[in-house]
Amino acid sequence: MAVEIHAQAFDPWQAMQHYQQQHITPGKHGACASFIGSMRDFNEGDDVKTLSLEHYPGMTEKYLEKICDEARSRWDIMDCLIIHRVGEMHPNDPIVLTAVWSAHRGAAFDACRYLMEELKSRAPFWKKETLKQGERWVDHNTQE
Amino acid sequence: MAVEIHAQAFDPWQAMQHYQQQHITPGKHGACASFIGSMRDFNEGDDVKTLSLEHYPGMTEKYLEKICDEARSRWDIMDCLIIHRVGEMHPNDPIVLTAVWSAHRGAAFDACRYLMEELKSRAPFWKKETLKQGERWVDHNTQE
Amino acid sequence: MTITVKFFASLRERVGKAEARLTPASGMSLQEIWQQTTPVAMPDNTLCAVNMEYVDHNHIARDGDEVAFFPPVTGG
Amino acid sequence: MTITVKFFASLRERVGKAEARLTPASGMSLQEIWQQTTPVAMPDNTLCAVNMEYVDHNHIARDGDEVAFFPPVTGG
Repeated sequence: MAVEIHAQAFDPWQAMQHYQQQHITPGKHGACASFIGSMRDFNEGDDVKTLSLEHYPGMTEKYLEKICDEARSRWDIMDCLIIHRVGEMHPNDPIVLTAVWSAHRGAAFDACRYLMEELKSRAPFWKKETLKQGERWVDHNTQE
Repeated sequence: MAVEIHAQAFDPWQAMQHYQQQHITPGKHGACASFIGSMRDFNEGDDVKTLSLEHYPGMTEKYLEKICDEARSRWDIMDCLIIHRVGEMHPNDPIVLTAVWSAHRGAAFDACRYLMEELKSRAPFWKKETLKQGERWVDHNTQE
Repeated sequence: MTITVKFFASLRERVGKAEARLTPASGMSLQEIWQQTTPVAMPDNTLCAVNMEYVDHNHIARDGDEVAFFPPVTGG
Repeated sequence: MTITVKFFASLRERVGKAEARLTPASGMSLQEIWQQTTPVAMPDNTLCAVNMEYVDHNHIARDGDEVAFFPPVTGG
């Protein structure tokens, strides 16, 4: 299980591949479900130029670990990985990766989605968008 | 939308990354949900040495495309990719990849899972396992 | 008329052939086609396709059709 | 006793500081801590944490606690 906060751009596919090679026993898992959230260049009808992501160092990691632990206690999964960007990013940059490995697919799908939903509702991150007209804090998350 | 049958080992992470670079307009998608099914070295309590996957050329592709079309008509998604291995494979080899890109995460999660469930119930593929004791056809799919 | 018949996976092994060709005088149900092609009994869970679309065992095949018989699918 | 107070994101900008330190004589509710720290009214949707665990506004902070105020989270 790993939780990582990255201040620089990351490659979610490479991160998953590396994590699997290093942490998942070959031949034991049958399923890996993952989700990658990326920065869109539009939100609420406006063009977005850059996105700045703030977090609460310490509490953010603590909640991401808590969410992973909850997923592991609710489903029969082997391992999970969460990576989240912070700092300034640009359209198309990956923001978040959640990945879950398990023997069977149902648990991987359920747990992966759980990680994302809980992350979005409980992990202390805040987005500020830069539009043509200036900056604005995102005050609520987009629809699921 | 793409459906690919591979007779050789494939790298699902690289495939997703390449597909996204080539087919998904940068900055428009906020979500990519994916599932990778891999070969386990055990099934029904037995050690499995190799797995041979047969398909029905023509019908398999037709049904995978049908399933993608159904997903696109049921959810607001931008694109999807299905890759499935055939031929002889070894433990830990990726067997299947389903990936869905969309603006919002709910559609990506739902459609990705739909692709996998429909693929498993309708796409003409058949698995034969080689055990220590000999070969056997897999006669039903594992639990979800 | 000509009908092509294909068998896949465990059914191919059980029937002992991958493909057969029938030239019946008129349309035949898939049940009849199976019986004309092999002395082996059709397993209950056999799936059928005509021209790469799932159909049931009573479907009538026509000239030029490709008929396929196979066991429950196990991909993914 | 000493209580550290942190503000994040739009609340940090609104309050005009990232951190404050209080030395009250005894435990204080988070409501009182906010009022002691800034003249700005606490927005209704403000979230509170003590020692990096979510708590409600009536929670009493103790010596050494780290109290944090922030707006609804928008990660992912």
